[in-house]
Amino acid sequence: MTQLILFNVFNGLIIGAFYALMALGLSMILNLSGVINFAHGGFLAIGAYLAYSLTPYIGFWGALAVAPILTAIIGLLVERVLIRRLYGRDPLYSLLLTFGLAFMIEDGTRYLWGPETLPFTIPDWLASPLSSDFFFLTGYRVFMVVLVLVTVGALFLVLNRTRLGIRIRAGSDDLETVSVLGVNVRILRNLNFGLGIYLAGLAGVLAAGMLGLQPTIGNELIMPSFVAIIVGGLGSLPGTLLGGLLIGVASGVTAVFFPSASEAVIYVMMGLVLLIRPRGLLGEEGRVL
Amino acid sequence: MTDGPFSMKINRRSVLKAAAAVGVAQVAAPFVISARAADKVKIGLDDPFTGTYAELGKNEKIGCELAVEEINKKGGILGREVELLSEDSTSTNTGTAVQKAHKLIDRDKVDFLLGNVNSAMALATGEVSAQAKVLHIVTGGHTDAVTGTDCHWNVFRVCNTTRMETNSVSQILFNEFGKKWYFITPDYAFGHTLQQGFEASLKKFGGTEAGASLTPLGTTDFSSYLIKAQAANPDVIIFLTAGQDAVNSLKQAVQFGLDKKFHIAGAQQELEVLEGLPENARIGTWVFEWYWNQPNVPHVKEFVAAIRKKNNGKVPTARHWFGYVSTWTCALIANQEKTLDAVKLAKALEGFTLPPEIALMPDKVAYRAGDHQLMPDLYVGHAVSKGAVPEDLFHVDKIVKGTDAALPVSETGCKVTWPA
Amino acid sequence: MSLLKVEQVSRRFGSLVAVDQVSMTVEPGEFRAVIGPNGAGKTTFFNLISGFLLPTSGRILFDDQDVTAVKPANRVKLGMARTFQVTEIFPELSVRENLRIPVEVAAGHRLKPWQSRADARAMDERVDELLQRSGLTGKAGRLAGELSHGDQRATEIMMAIALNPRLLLLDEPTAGMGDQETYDVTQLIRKLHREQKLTVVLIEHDMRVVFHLADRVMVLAEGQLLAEGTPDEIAADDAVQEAYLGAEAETA
Amino acid sequence: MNSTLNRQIANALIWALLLTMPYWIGFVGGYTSLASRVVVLALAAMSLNFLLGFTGVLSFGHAAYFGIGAYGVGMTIKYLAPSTPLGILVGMGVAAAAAAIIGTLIVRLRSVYFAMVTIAFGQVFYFIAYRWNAVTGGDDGLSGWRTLPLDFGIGKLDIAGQPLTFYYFVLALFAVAVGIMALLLRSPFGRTLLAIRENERRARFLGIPVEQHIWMSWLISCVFVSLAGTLYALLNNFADPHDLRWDQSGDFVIMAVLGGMRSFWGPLIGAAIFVVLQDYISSQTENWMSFIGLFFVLIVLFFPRGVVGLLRRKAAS
Repeated sequence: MTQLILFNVFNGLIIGAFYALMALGLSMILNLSGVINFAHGGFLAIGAYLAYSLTPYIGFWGALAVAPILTAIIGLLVERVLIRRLYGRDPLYSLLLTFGLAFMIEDGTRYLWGPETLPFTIPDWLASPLSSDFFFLTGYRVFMVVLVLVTVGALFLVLNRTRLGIRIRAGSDDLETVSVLGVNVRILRNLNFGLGIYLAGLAGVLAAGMLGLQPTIGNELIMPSFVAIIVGGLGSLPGTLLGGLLIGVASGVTAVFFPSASEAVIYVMMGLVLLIRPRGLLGEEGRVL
Repeated sequence: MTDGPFSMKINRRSVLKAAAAVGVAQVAAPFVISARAADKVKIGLDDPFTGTYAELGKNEKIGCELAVEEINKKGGILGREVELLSEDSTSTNTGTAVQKAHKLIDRDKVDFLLGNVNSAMALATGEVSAQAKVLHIVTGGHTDAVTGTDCHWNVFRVCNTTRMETNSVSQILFNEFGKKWYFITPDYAFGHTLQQGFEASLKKFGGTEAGASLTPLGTTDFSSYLIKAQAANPDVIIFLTAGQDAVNSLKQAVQFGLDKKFHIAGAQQELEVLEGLPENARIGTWVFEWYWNQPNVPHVKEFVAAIRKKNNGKVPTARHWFGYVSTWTCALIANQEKTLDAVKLAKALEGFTLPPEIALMPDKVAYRAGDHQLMPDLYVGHAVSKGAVPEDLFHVDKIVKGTDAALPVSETGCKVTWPA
Repeated sequence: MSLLKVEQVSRRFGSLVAVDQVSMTVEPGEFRAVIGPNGAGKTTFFNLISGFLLPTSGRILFDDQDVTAVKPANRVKLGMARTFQVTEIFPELSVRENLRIPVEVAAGHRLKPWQSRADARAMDERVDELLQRSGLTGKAGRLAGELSHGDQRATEIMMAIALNPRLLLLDEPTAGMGDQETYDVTQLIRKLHREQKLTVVLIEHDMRVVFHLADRVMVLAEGQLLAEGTPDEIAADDAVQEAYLGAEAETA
Repeated sequence: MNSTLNRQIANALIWALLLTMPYWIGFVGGYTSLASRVVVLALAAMSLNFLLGFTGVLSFGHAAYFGIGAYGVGMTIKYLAPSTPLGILVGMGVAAAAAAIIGTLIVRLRSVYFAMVTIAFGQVFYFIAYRWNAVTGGDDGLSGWRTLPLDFGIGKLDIAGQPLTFYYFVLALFAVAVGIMALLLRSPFGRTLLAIRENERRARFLGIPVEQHIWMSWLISCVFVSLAGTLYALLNNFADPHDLRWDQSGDFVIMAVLGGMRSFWGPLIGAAIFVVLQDYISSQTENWMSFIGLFFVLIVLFFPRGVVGLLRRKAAS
C-alpha cells in the first residue's frame, strides 16, 4: 500500500508538472493583461494537431520544436486582432471573447482534422517503461517532466534575466509605471500573450503523446490549471508552479482511495486555501481586494 | 489521399477553402429554409455531431443517409419520398437532446425517431417519443435499461445490450487466457453493467476476480489504475472503457508494457477506437458488433463499396451499420404493414426478421418480441496492429449468435405496456 | 472634549515611511486644514483617519472611542464621512439617486427590501433639501457622470453631508478645477460648515482655499509634522515658508 | 414622466408577448417547448443579471446553482416524495445553502478573480453530479422520475402532459420571480447594489458594508437561478450533469450581455435570441459551434451594451 501511494505521488508530480505548464501560460496572460484565456485549452489542441500534421515531415522532435512556435504565432495574431481591443474594458468582455474563441477553435479543429481520434506516434524508445518495477515511469513521462522542468527553468530565466522578461514582470506588478517609463505596453502584452500560448502549444504536443488526439483534448485540462493558479496565489508564477504540482499529487493520491473524487479533491483544496489564506499559497498581498 | 496524417492536405489553399466553405456555404444555409414538404415521410435522427461522440454520430448519420437514398430509389415508404432530418443532440447535454427530440416530433412531425449514441440521451429521448407515440429505434446507446427496466412499447434497439457483449466473449477469454480477471471499469452505468455481466460469467465458470478499478469517465491519466491492476497480478486485464477513455487507457497500458505481462481484453470495441490508437496499442481480444470484412456474407461487399463512396473512401464501421439498419427497418415495416401508425408498426416489429441484404450478417437477425432488442451476430476476435488492408484492424475469431448471448426476456426487467 | 484625536500614527510601505508619528487633535466645530508639498504624506494620513488604510503604529480616537482598526463602513456609522481627491460618485445614476442612497443608509434603510410610502416621502424630502442647499435642484434628473467637474464635486460633498456626519473629511475638493468652480465649491463648503457647525478636516493644495476656510492649519513634510497653528501663524512660519510656501510662491 | 410611460408600455408589450408566445412562436419556426425553454433560460439569465448587471459582480459559475436546482427537484421526486412543488422548494433550498457557504468564501474577491473562483467552485458541484453515480446517475443523468401533476386538493393540474399547460406553469413562476427581483431593485436595498456596481469605494465610504450586500445579492441571484434550474429539469423530465458545467454558465452570461446588462428585461431578450438562434443554427449545420463562438466574439466587439443598449442609443439620438 505504501508503495502504491508512493507510486501515485510520483505520478501526481508528473501530471502536476503538466498542469503547471498550462497554468503558467494562463497566469502570465492574466497577470499582465487581466485576461482569463478560456481559449487556452483550444490553443493546446492547436499545438497538438499541428504536431500531428508536422510529424510525418520533420519527425517527432521537429514537431516538438516547431508546433509550439506556430501555435504562438497564431496566438500573437489572435491577440493583435481580437484581444487587444478589450484591454482596459470590463474583464467580462475578454472572458466572453475567449469563451467564444474556444468554441471556434474546437469546431475549427474538428472541421479541419475531422472528429475522429487521430493516432499520434511517439518514438519507440520513449514509449516503453524504464524499469519493470517502476513500470509507470515510461521514457515519455520522464521526458515530459524533464522537458517541463527545462521549460519552466528557461521561462524563469527569461523573466528574471532578459529585458523583455523583466518588463513583463514589472508590468504585471504595476502596468502604469512601466508604461510611464516608456515601455511599449502594447508590444509587451502581445509578446507576453505569445509566450503564454507557446507554453499551451508545448503542453499540447506533450498531451498528444499521452492522450487521444481529439478536438476536445484541451477541455478537461483547463479547469485544473485555473485551480493551480488560485491555489498557488494570484499574481505569483512560482505559486502557480507549486499549485500545479500540489493538485497533481492530491488528485493522484486520491485516485488510490476514492477514484471518483480525484477531480473534486482539487476544488476542495482550492476552497480550503481560499478559506485559510485567501490570496493563495504564494500570492501577493493586496491582490485579493 | 486515404491515409497518412496529411490526408486532410492542410495547406494554405485548403485552409482558405475551408474558411470560405464555413463562411459562405454554411452561413448561407441557415437562411435558406428548405421547404419540408408535407407529403414526405420524415425520419428524424437525434444524434451527436459535436463533442466526444461526434465521429460515432456522424457515422450513424452516413448509414442513415445511404439507407434513405436506397429506399427512395426503391419507391420510398408507402410510395412517398423519405426525408431524413438530422439534429445535433451534442455529446453531453441531454437537455439539448430532449429539446431536439421535441423539435423533431412537435414541429417537424417526424414519423420515426432514430438515435442516440449516448445511452443517457437514448433513455431520455425514449421518454419523449413514448409520450408522443412515435416509433423510436435506438441506434447506438448500449445501456441495458433501454430494452430492460426502462423499455417502452415504441422503442426498439439495433445495437447490443452490454450483457450480450460480455456473454459472447467471456467463454473464449476464460478458456484461452486464464481465469483470474482484473477490471478497468469506467464509472457509469455502461461500465457497471459490463462488469456485472463479466462477473456473472466468472461465477458460472468458477473463475476469480482479481480486482476492479472504477475509473471516472473522461479520465485522462490512467496510471493509478494501471498500477493497481499490475499489483493484482491477474491473467487478463479487462478494459471496459469506451471511446476516448478506451484510447487513453490502452495507449497508456501499452506504454507501461502491461500488454507484455498480461492478456488485454474487453467487451465492446469499435473500429473508430482502433483507428485512433498507435499501431503498437492495437491489441487485445474484443467484441465487434459488425465488421466490414466478411468475405463470405452476401451483400456486404456492395454495402462497403456504397459507404466508401460517401465516407471519403473509408470502410463502414458498426456505426454505419446501425444507422443503415435502423433506417431500413422503418421502411421495411411500414411498407409491409401499409401504415404509419406507430402502435401497429411496433406490434409488427416484434419478431420481425431483417432480410439478408439489410442484415449483412451470416445468421438470421430479428427484433425480439418482449424487449424489442435486435438479435444480431456478435464478432469476437482480436485487434490487429497492421492489417493486409490498412483498415483491416480486427480479426474475427468466432461469430456468436445474439440469441445465444442475450439474457432471456424474463430476466431483462422489461415489461412493455402498450397504450390503451 | 475633542472630536478626533490622532496619537502618534505611523504608516510604512516597505522601507518607505509615509507617515511618521503624527498627532493631531480636532475640536468639535473646528475647521482644520492639512497642507504640505507633494509626497508629504497628506493623503496617506487621511486614509488612516478614514480607515482606508491601517496604521503601522499609533492610535486614532473618535469621540473618545478607539477606531484605529474600525472598518470604513462602521466609521461612517460613528459619524465620519469623506470625499476623495478624484471624485467618487455613481456616474450612471441620476444626481437624485446619488443622494438618495446615502440618505437611506443614514436612515438605516440599507437592507430594506421595500419602503412604506411615508418613508419614501421622507427620503424624498431629505434629498430635495440637500439638492436645494447645494444648488443642484435643476440638475437632479441628470446622470451624475454627465455633470461638470464642479457639480460632480458638489454632488460628492452632498453625498457625504447626507450621512449626517459629525466629522467631514475632504481630500483636495478643488483639485483640478478652474477658478470659478473652485470658488463655488469653496463657498459650498463654507456654507455647510457654518450652517451646521460641522467639524471638517481638509487636505488642500490651493492656499487661497485653505486661508479662506480653515481655523487651524497643520503642515506635513516628508511624513512628519512640521508646524501647526492659525492660518496667519502658518503664513508667518519660516520653516513652512522654506519647505512649502516658498517653492509654491516661486512656481505660482 | 415620459420615460415612465415608455417603460410601462414596454412592460405591457413584453408581458403580452410572453402570454401569447405559444400561439405565435410557430410562425417564426419555433414550437411550444422551445417557448418554455426561452422563458426558463430567460429567468436564469435575469437572475444572473441581478448580480452581474445590478451589482456589478461577474459570476461565471451560476450553472452550478442552476444544476443544483435541477437535481434537487429530480432527486426529491425520485427518492423523497412525489410532489413537484416540494421538489422545487428543495431544489431552491439546497442551492441557497450551497450559495450561502460558497458566497462567504468568495465575497472578498473582485472582477476576474471572482469570475475565476466562481467557475472553479461551480466545477465542484459539476463533479459531484457527474461522479456520484449511485445517487445522481452520473454521466447518464438523473432519470427515472417525471414531472407530477399539481395537486390543489380540489383537483389536479397535469402540467407535464401538455406542453402548453407546462408553458403557463413556467410563466407563472417566472412572473413571481421576476416580480420579486423588480421590487427588490426598486427598494433601498436594491439601490445599495447599484451603488456598489457604480463605485464600490464610494459605497463603502457611504457606510455600506459592501461584502455583506454582495453576499446577499449573490444569494438572491443564485436562488432564482436555481428556480430556473428546477423548471429546466421539469421541462426535460431529466437532470443532466451538463447543466452544472461552466459552459452553461457562459451561456447565461452571454444571454445577459447580448440583451443588455443594464436593463431589467435585457437578459430576456438575450435569452430569446440566443435560444432561438442556437436551436436554428444547430439544425442547419454541424459547425454551429463556430457560429455561436463567432456570435460571442461579434457581440463583445460590436454590441457590448446589448440589444437594449443599442435601442436606447438610437432612441436618444
